[in-house]
Amino acid sequence: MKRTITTTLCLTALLALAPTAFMTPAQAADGLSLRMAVWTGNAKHLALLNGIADAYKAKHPEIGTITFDTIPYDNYTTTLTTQIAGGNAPDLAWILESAAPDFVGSGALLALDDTLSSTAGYDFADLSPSATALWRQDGKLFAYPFSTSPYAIFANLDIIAAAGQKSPADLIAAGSWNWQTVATEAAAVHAKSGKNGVEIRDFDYKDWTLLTTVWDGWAARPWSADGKTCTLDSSDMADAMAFLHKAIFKDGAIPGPGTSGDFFAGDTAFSITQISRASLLKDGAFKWDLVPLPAGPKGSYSVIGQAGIGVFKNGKHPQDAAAFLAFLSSPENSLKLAQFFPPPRLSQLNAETLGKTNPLLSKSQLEEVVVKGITTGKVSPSHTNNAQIAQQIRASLDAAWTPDADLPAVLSGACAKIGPLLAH
Amino acid sequence: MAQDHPLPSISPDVRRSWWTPARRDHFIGYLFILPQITGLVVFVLVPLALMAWYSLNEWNVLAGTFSFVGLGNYEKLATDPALPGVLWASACFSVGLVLFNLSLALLLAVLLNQKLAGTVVFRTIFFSPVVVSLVAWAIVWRFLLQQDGGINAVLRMLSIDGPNWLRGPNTAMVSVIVVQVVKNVGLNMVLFLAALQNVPQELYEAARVDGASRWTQFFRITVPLISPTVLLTSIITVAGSLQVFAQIAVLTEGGPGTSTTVLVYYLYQQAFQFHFFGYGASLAMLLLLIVGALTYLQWSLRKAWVYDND
Amino acid sequence: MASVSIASVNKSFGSHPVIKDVSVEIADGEFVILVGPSGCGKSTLLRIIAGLETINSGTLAIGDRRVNDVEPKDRDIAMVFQNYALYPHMTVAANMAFSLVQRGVAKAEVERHVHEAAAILEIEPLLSRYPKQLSGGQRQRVAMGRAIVRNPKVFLFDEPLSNLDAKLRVQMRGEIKALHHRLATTMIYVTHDQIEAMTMADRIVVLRDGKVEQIGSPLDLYDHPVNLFVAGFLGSNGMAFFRGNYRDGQFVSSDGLKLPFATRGDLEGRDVVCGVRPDDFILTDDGVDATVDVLEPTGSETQMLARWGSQKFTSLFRGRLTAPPGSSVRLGIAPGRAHVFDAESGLRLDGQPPCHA
Amino acid sequence: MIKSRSRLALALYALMAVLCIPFLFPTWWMITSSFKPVSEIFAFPPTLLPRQFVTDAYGRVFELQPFARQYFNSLYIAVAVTTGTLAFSSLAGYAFARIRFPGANLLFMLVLTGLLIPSEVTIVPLFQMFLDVGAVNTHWPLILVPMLGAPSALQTFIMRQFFSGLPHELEDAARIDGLGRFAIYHRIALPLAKPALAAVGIFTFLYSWNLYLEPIVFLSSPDKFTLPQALTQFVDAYGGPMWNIQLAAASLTAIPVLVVFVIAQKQFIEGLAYTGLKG
Repeated sequence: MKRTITTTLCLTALLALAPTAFMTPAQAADGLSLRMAVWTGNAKHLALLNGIADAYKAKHPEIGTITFDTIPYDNYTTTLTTQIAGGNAPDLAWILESAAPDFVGSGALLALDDTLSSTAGYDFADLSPSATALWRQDGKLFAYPFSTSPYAIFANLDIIAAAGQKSPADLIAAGSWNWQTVATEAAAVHAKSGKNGVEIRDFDYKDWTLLTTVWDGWAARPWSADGKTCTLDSSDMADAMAFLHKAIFKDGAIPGPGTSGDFFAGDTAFSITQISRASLLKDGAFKWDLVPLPAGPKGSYSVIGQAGIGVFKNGKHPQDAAAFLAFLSSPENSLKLAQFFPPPRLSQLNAETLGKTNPLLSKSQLEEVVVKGITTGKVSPSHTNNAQIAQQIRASLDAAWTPDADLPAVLSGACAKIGPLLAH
Repeated sequence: MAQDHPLPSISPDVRRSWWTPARRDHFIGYLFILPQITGLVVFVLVPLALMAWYSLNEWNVLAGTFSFVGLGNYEKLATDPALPGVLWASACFSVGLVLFNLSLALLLAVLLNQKLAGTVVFRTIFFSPVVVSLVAWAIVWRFLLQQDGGINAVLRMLSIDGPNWLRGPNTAMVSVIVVQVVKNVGLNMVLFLAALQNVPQELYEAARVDGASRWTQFFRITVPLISPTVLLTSIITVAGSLQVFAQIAVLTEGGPGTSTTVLVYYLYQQAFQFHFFGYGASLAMLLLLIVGALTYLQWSLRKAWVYDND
Repeated sequence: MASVSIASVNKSFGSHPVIKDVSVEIADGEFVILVGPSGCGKSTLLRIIAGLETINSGTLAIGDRRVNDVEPKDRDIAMVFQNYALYPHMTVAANMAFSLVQRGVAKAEVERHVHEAAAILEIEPLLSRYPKQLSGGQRQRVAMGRAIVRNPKVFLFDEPLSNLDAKLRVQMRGEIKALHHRLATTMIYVTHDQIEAMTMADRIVVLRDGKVEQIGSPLDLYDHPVNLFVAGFLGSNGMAFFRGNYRDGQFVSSDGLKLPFATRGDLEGRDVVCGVRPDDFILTDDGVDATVDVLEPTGSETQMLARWGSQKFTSLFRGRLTAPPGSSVRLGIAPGRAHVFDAESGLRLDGQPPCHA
Repeated sequence: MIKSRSRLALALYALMAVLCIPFLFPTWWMITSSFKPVSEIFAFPPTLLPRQFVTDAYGRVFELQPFARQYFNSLYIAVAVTTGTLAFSSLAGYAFARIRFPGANLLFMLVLTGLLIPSEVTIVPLFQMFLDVGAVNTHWPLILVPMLGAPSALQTFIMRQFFSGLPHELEDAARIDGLGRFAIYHRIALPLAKPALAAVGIFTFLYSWNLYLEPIVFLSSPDKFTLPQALTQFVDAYGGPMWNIQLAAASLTAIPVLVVFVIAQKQFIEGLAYTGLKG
């Protein structure tokens, strides 16, 4: 009997003590610790970031540890929000461009202007205004726009040649590098070889924000510049969507929903994506070129993707975090990061500088695509309450992705859904 | 024979104290359940109470504001134009899943219960998806269900032009149900198989003598005798069907449109994606109510259709 | 070895009383059988003695020690269960040794006890087997062996033979009786089988609805059942009962037939039930005509189902009879073998007037 | 008669063989595709066996992430959860089945409540609670919650059902033999509950092994990740999946469990069948 009680008591005690026993504190090292949320699990990325962090720690003995916490990309914003909800906001975090208005507008982030401009050698004015636009509110900068990456077209020259089509370079030289010709070529490729024509990479008929890379050629945006009115039912949008719909379901120029293929595996003629994907091209499996997005009916344009690094006010050490951010984004480190994440600094946005860190790309490719793209590009549309609006649009647009869709009805239906949310 | 074994000496007249054997037994009972109950209180009851409290508040996570709104979230719940569709999708999903799961499980169990050589191999195959990681399973099926995926490739061999399974509202729902059923039907199959093997063989012999057909035997003998198992598995399957999340997240993200947005997924969207924690909490309360009500219903209706040995 | 004293014991499960003010004194070395229909509380009473159930009031003593609040293991009893309750995951030897090992008895001594008990029961070849490898009878022996090993002051048996087939039951009955002789230990035995009770017990306790109906030696109970219940319960072929009343000292059945029961002047006008055991019927010309329904010869005996008026009964005769169904025979009752009970209270009316306590 | 019977058997075999396809093919495809080059993964029609057999995806699984470490994490967490659950749910299940104590029904209702709670419902408050004790980004939430929280309710329920079916007399015999409650539980009930314990152990192990939402919420450093979480991490810098590597990693998580299952499938399935769920 005694043994019964003793054993049970032991088990219970173990249980009660367990929480204290396992709390091997992370801040065991001397000095304070900083935590930055990122979505990359890429070992090279992390090695680079850790290298910069080590250099910073060497100079700043008050910093004990700097950790980079990888949160899966799929649930990135969600998980970040859960951490914040739980009162465990990281000190710094990468923020997706789509979530920018929510984060900037919420007041959760620390204004960075004072720290950055007062850091010696930082050259705050060097940051490109077009790159920082998304991250400003009331004249203050709430996140540092790192990884400002333009969208461009990768072309598989082998496939195009095999289908007897002109190369993009020829088309550009001939002045006919526009969506109409691209669509025609792509359709021809698909018809002749069965390979895919143009892929809008990562657009799985869900993340419609990637369609901006096409829509902008028609000057079509889902909502007005002030974000208050839905413009999905505008005539520009109708034209852009009609183009896409025809290219997908009639011409076969764009792979339809649920068709898989991979440009980098050699299945596709053209791929719209960010230039950093160049790292996936290896071993000369096929001949390729990188060219700017083709012109649309409303002229030429470019689109950039972005992420920002923000400092959370509610983090444990906001000021120290901001100081670290200043170091991380200093001209010197910005250059190091440029091999993966194109910098927002005007002084570094030239083919020469970028060429050093992007050996795969030629000088003219960098000039035409990257430098021009970043300086003139617009970011994808975003909005406060982005997730809910994006979800409503996605659900509405689902009806558009069938061969016999009634596009005008779909688009006006989408506006009926998000109109109230935008006006809110 | 042997001498007496020494016994602990007890005074002949033990007075009846408060600490009776019965009380001591109670105490041991409490000790035994203490870890589990403590866990349930700490990890279930307290969080539930917190969720109930959140549902009475408006909570903006990013801005860090938290304010009491009384029944505001419940008013929103009552007037949410999306909710009827979500509940309908949940109902379709659960009904489809439970019917398909239980009937397939029963079919497989009956097949395996025939005394055929090699059924162990089939049993192993039917059960194997249960042990495959859910995320991997869903990822693979997403591939197979594509327009040019494996399913349609097979159909094309039979000269059938398959639909784009995950893009049509009805086919998406059917696909999600089928994927989920194939993954988990092995569990119910095994439980049914065990129940079938417990049905006394003489009953079938008696029924054959009485001239009952195989169908009559199945519906008049087998089904009633395994009905307690059917009840328990259906309770667990119904409760489980209302909690399905990862599969929907990987396969359809609630689409196309909102056709596969079931309640749990909607809750997840509202709370974690749109940051409406308060509203999400009220949806959680609704979910709890539905699960509880359904379970109670099944349990109280059991007398009507479950054969009871006792 | 010890006496067992049960004094005014009450037990209820919740608000439902199952043992109602039961008192039984069991002498040292006695073999007592608790008998009664199912649900009468006999098993509960046995479990109370074992300490497996607590009591609400009353006193229970084993030897001269009050054991109301003593744990089963400290009561120095051993119990044999209906389904044997052998530990399925232990060998026969381990099962038998378990309680001794539990008490910390030295290993060598444990082995000696186990072998002694195994020898008594002739189960030595089974010692290394597992219970599921044994037949019902073998399990029964092991269960007894497990009890013997403890060398307890009191043996408790809870319907130990009811899972065995008829032949084995008869054999085991004899062995248990022999065991009692050999060990001379107090044994308390529960059964619903009146033959077991009759053949084995020194004394029988008849229980009904949680109350003691009668305590006595088997023949005492057979010959002098205190009421209709005990009369009907004991005896292998069931007592034949006839309803009626006494008119002019003569028993008249409810059909108006004068039946051949002894004259009882003291019961004039009373509604009574008269009972006769089947083998107390006699064929006599002085008897009353009975209609034969069925004749069942077993060779050495003949059982006859017959009717007096509308009241059916069974009778039993040595030897052989011939009487076609529908014919009539004259039947009488062996002198002094009839039992008379009060129709209302069911109590025995034994010559002396019933006491109205 | 014999002919029609063998024809029936043949029909049954054919039916089962067809039914097998959806159960077998996905796993087959996952494993074979992990040995295909990316271009062949997307090939149409799909190939049943790799035309070109490549294994470099498997090497890269370990290069890109501390995959061995993550494997170990998943394994030891699952073992810890399983061990703990076996101990606590069998204790509680035994008490609910066998010990009559006041309030047992009410407390058992609490267990049933746990049975019905989807984990999404309580994840935010749980996150806050673990944060308060400093256990975020440790494995403790992933061990303690499944072991003692809502997921363990089913296990307690199964154990209770099983113990309810054990003959009472065994315990009576054990009490007379001098065992206390704990000894009866430990030395009589537990050894007899092996099938139920096996079922509960399998359930629990698989549950922990497949846990997805919780690790995502609670863990943030790659060397603490568990396998399902790590699976979604084989993506390039923009979240595009690296299919062949993802499939290789998925195969690595599935194959050992499948192998163990195939070897021990008899115990596996019979253990499940033995549970109190029989009704």
